[in-house]
Amino acid sequence: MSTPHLLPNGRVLRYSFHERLVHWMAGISYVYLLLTGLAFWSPWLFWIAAALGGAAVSSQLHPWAGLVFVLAVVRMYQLWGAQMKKTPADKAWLEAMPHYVRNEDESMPSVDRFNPGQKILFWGFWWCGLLLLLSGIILWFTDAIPWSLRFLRYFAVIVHPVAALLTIGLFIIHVYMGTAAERGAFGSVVRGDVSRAWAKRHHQSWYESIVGESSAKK
Amino acid sequence: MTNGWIDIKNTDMMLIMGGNPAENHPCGFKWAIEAKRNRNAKMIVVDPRFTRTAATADLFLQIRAGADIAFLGGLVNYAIQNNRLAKEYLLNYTNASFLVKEGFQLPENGLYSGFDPATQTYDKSTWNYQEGGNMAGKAAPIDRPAATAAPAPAVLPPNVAYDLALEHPRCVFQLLKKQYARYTPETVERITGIPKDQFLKAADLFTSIRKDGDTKKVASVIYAVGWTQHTVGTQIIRTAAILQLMLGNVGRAGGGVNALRGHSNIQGATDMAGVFDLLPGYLKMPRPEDTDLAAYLKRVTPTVSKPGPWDSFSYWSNTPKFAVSLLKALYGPAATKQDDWAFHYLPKIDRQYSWTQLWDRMYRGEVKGLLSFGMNGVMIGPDTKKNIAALKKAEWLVVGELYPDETSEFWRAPGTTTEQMRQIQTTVYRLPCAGFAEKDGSFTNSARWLQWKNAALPPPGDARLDQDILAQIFLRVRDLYKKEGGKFPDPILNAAWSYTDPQHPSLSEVTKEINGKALADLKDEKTGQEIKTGQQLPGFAWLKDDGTTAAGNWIYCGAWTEAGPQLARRGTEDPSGLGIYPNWAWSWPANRRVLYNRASCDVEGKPWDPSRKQVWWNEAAGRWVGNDVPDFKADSPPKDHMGPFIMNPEGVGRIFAPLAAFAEGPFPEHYEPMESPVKNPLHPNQSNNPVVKKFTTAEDVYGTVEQGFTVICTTYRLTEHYHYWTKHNPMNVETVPEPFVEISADMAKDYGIEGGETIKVTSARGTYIAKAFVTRRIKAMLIDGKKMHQIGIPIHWGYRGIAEDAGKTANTPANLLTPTVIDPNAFTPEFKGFLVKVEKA
Amino acid sequence: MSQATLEIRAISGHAGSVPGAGVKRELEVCKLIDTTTCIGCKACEVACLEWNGLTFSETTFQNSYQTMPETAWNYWNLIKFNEHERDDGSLMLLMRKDQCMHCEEPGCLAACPADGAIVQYANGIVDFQQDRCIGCGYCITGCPFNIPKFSPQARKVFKCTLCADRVTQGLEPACIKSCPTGCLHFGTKAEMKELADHRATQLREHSGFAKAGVYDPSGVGGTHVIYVLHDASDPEVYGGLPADPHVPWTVQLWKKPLKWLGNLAIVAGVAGVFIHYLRYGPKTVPEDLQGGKP
Amino acid sequence: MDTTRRDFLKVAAAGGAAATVFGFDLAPAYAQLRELKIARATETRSTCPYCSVSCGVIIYTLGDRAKNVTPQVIHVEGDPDHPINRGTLCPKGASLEQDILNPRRLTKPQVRRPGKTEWEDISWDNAIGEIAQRVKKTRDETFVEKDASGRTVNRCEGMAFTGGCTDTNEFNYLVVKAMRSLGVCYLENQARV
Repeated sequence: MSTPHLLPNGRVLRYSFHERLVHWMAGISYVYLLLTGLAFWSPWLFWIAAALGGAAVSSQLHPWAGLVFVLAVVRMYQLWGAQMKKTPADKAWLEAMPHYVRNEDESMPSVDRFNPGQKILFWGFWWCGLLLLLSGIILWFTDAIPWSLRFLRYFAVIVHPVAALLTIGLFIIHVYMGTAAERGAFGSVVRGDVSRAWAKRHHQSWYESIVGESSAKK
Repeated sequence: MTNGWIDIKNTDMMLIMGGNPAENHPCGFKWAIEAKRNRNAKMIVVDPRFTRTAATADLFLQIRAGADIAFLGGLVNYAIQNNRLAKEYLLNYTNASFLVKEGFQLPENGLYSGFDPATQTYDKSTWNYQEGGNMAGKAAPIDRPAATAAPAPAVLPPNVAYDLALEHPRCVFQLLKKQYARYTPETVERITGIPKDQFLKAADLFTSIRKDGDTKKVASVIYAVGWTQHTVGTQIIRTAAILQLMLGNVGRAGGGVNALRGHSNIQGATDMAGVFDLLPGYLKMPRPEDTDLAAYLKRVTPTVSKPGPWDSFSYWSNTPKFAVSLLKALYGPAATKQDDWAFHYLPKIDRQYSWTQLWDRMYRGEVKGLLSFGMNGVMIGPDTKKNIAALKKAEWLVVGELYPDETSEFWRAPGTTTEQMRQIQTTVYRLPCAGFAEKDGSFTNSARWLQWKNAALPPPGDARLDQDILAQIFLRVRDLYKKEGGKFPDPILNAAWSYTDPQHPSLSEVTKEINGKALADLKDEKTGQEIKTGQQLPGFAWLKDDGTTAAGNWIYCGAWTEAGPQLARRGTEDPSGLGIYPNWAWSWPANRRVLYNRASCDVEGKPWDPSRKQVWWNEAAGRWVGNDVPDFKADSPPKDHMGPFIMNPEGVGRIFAPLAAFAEGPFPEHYEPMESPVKNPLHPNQSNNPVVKKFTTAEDVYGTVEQGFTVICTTYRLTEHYHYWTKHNPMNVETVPEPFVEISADMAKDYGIEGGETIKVTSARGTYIAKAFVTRRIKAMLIDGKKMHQIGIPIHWGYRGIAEDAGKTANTPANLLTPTVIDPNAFTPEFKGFLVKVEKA
Repeated sequence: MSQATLEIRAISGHAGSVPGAGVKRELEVCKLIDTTTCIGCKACEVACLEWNGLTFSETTFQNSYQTMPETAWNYWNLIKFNEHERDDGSLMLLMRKDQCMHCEEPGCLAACPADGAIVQYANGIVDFQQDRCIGCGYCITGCPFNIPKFSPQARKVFKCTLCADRVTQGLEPACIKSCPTGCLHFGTKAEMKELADHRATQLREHSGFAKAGVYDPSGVGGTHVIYVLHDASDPEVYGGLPADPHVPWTVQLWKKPLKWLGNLAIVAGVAGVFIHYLRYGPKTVPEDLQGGKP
Repeated sequence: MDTTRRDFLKVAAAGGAAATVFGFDLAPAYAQLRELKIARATETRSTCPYCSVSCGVIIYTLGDRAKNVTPQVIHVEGDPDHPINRGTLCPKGASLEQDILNPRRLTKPQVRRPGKTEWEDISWDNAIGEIAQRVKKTRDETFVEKDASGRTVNRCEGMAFTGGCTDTNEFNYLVVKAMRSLGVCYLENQARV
């Protein structure tokens, strides 16, 4: 990596500016998609659409926001796809999940830049994103689908909310982890850096590789 | 129509042939559906194509275009052979028992007696009844002409010989039987292409109304221009009339021979003599030999001809009253007794001036100017190319229209170069007219109802009312004659035109003039009823031949009386439930809704079917009474045996049409269309109508099978379009956007044509290009044992219209294909059943 | 103030109560289409076009009398033509007027997310309210009859209103009025059913159509447009009239169980993380692991 | 404020989302009252100009016939009182509105002069004057008073009149009067074909 991970201020660069930008591109578009999607999901939430400028505006912008989101996810894939690959170590980590839930992080095996939870999140969004894209396009251009291919619409109309629901589940956990649960994580996608302790605590292998890399440079 | 639109609901059986009412008269067709729905009536549809009418039929037969007489003749034969006849009706209300003159010959070789091949005309003197009395069981006296007498003009004998046993070999019934015995189911199959078993099914079904002596049921025959537009058109209708008379269906609710006229007011146009051979009210045009009114009246007023014991009203004997009243209406004060009621003002004609002849003589340079109001002659054809060529030779053309039409733009018809345009010397005036919504006035529908309509809005832009344009042109011409003089100006100067505003004649004033008024105080001696000078006449019974009445059209007398505009009445009551609606508008004659309704009763004057009571004899009152106005002499008791067909001098229906009634013969005979793929199987040596009128200019060419024109073609209208009018209306254009040619799936296979592919149809006269409509609704046929294809072309597209202007059509009017050849009786061109070849374009 | 809202039985995408549910007595209206007396004249098509003032679109000849392949956003009423050969080889020209069926259980309304964009009146008319339509097109998916059509210009969906404007004023729909043969009939649902049954019986007994019957599909709770068919056992031959129409199962799954499951899941998810926080609090990073301040 | 529901709808439409922001639906207009477009239009009873069934039609025009209104057709539908059509119409009758109000209608007199390739406008007065002169000229040139055998025929075979299918009875009668007085023999009509 060309970016030096050990910053002069002694902190560790976890996400580059580019990565952060992509993250928030996805994040903001996803929130918009979520809100407008929820508005269309349930009459009890339809007021959200009104609050966001009216339901007609929402329904018209929702697919465009979806495109932005998909673009971001694709970029994320390019950035992180390789690092999100399943590794043998993931198994142990996943087995140790109960500790993680109970905040007994010291009992967790060491992980690389992304822990299997993050990988699940990533691949969840990736695959759900793909489904949302496909079904979304069908729903977007629903009037262009000929009657003989109406099964596509029937498929889309169920796949889109199911996939969205899955992402919502992931999203809830992600937001919770990123903000309330894991102190320091939010900063990492805002300013980009984390403390060395944080890095070592949560992504020990990654931290060690950075440190190793940096000493090798020296 | 002898009956009316609503009356169709009273029928038990319909034969729809030569017409496609579901498509061309949808709102009238509802009454056919009502009959099916409410009476379980059966519907037989016979047509060259499986039309949208056929879609609702109980039985559909595909017939070769132009083979109708063979089919109907086959039905006549079937009815006789199977004794499916209305015997009492046949005997008493038709001329079945009348004896025909010695020397009359049936056309077994294709020709009736008296044919002169040199002039292509008949000497019709043998086409007459035998003079004499009751001939039952006797040999008829030989009818020898007095050796010395000069050949007097043939007239009907006043005392007709007859045989009520219908057994005399020269009685009409026996001749009829003999004539149509040749029309066996096998022959019908050879000519029409309808398989024998299907024909027998239809024949059995149609005549089933007279099964086992039933006299209650009624059948209706419904037709349109699919019958008239043939060289034997009139005779096709005659065959249907004969069939209906034999079955006793004429004059009865749910019966009749019903012509569905194609346009809103062509019934009115015919009534009002918008045609060369008539004067208003079906008075005949005078001829040069009518040197004065008396001579004219003698010629055109029929004399009674009937069996001695019978009575005949012969209403046309009042012709002098109608004629003098008409002349008083046309020429007002100038029509005086001294001046023979201005009879000499009328042109005298001794040749034919019909539609096709008009264009033919314009083509020959004889007709130099044409005034055309709402009549798109180029498109109507036949032979659009010839009509365009004719207009190029005219000096001037005046077109009154609503839309840019092909006739007014003939000089820039497709294919005309700028150079050619410069050589066309015709001056064309195109005047914007008013549409129906912008004019008041009356239309007469197919059921003879006169209905007043109101103007809803003014014409757009500078458009003017048609009557104003006509009045202004006529008055300007009159001014010119006043100022400059000219040839025989008297009729122009003296034509009665004293409308309140002569430049803008009020149509209600004109209607009143047509109805007629008293010019002197009149009194009916019998009833004591009086009509003062200037009052509207209540009916034609008041017309006089002494100049004390004026009426522009005697059959319309009663339409606008002192009681007001009867033709604008809106009474919606129908007490009889037969759909008579006596208080809605006004029907000629005398507000009768079903013609010849005396025939709806038996000889005693009791309705054949008590559940459908139209009129009946009321012994106590000594009159005919009923739900409809009796079409009869109201006080003639049944015992007098007055015939119900009061317009015929015989008083009865004519199964045999004597003398000059028809050009081809007293009974219809099947003749092939002018362009036919086969020789007439009945008599190959006399294939076509022997007295047909063909034309001889360079444009008038007729195709043959040998030249490669092997496909039978027919033209028609679609329900979505109206002639050459709705192609300007986006709604109708949307529903059917483009021209097409309907061809059978069999043919498409034989020719390798796909649906939607552009094809070229060529006749001896022209080429039509459109997309192919490949359908299973037309099938290949076996005609005289040979496989043949039949195609259909809707007529609606020309070279001005929404699709045309957008470049979406080939700009080929369908009538580029049709031949100039006409029926010798009605002068209608043969738009149906001509020959073409079909190729991929 | 109009009582229009009280005449509403169902509202799309609507939270809470429906103003007119069970309030007003209203006759249920119904169109009866007797395909056996249809002559395919298209008077209904044109009357619809004219009354509703719809714009014109360019059509092309497609080897049929049919005006266009299917209804359009500006063409709500279309006769479908079919040349059908019967088992005995005889030909039938089947013509069926296609338009909104005004289902008792409308799939469009079920699928629609926009509050009030589709309403069902107490008289059975299912009406689109374009001012509330958001142009999402879910109704297109919800409809088993291929009726709602999207207008790219208006970005709204349109279909037959059963001439709600006329019917609320006591008039019959424009198509019904125009029909020349009376193949279209209008009245209460009960009477139209009776008339339809009567006609079907007549067809079976007098016209040789042994399988004649009435089409009032129960899969969508019955419709406010019913057909008399020559052969009720095979409605598909009438230009694809579905034999057993249902609101698509995915729409039903989505709108019913999935909705509640999903809502539950979301609420559970949010509650779950909240409880987690209450129980375990945030993850902290012990300073000593760091090996000194950054 | 006395706001009618219609007024409210207008306001709501103009204000767009403002009225429904935060889900406060101020006046739930779930059933938009669709206005009957012919509610106060003028009705004129007429007869369809197409086929011979003669369906009664009602022409609805804009305005109430007040002096300051130029009527324009807004709708045409069948006359339910008419015994034959009972309110029904065919596709041609149902499209009559577009026949009356049609941008393709001819609205001014035109003439195409000999050898010309385009139409020219002409005033009514000139058009009628020219036509009258041509009628007279042709008549005077071709009129036959006596035939070859010396019998009075008083006919003009040099010009023709063809009448259309939608000409009224009264117009047809005036045509007969005018044309037969001119001696016209070629008097024909759509009725023939």
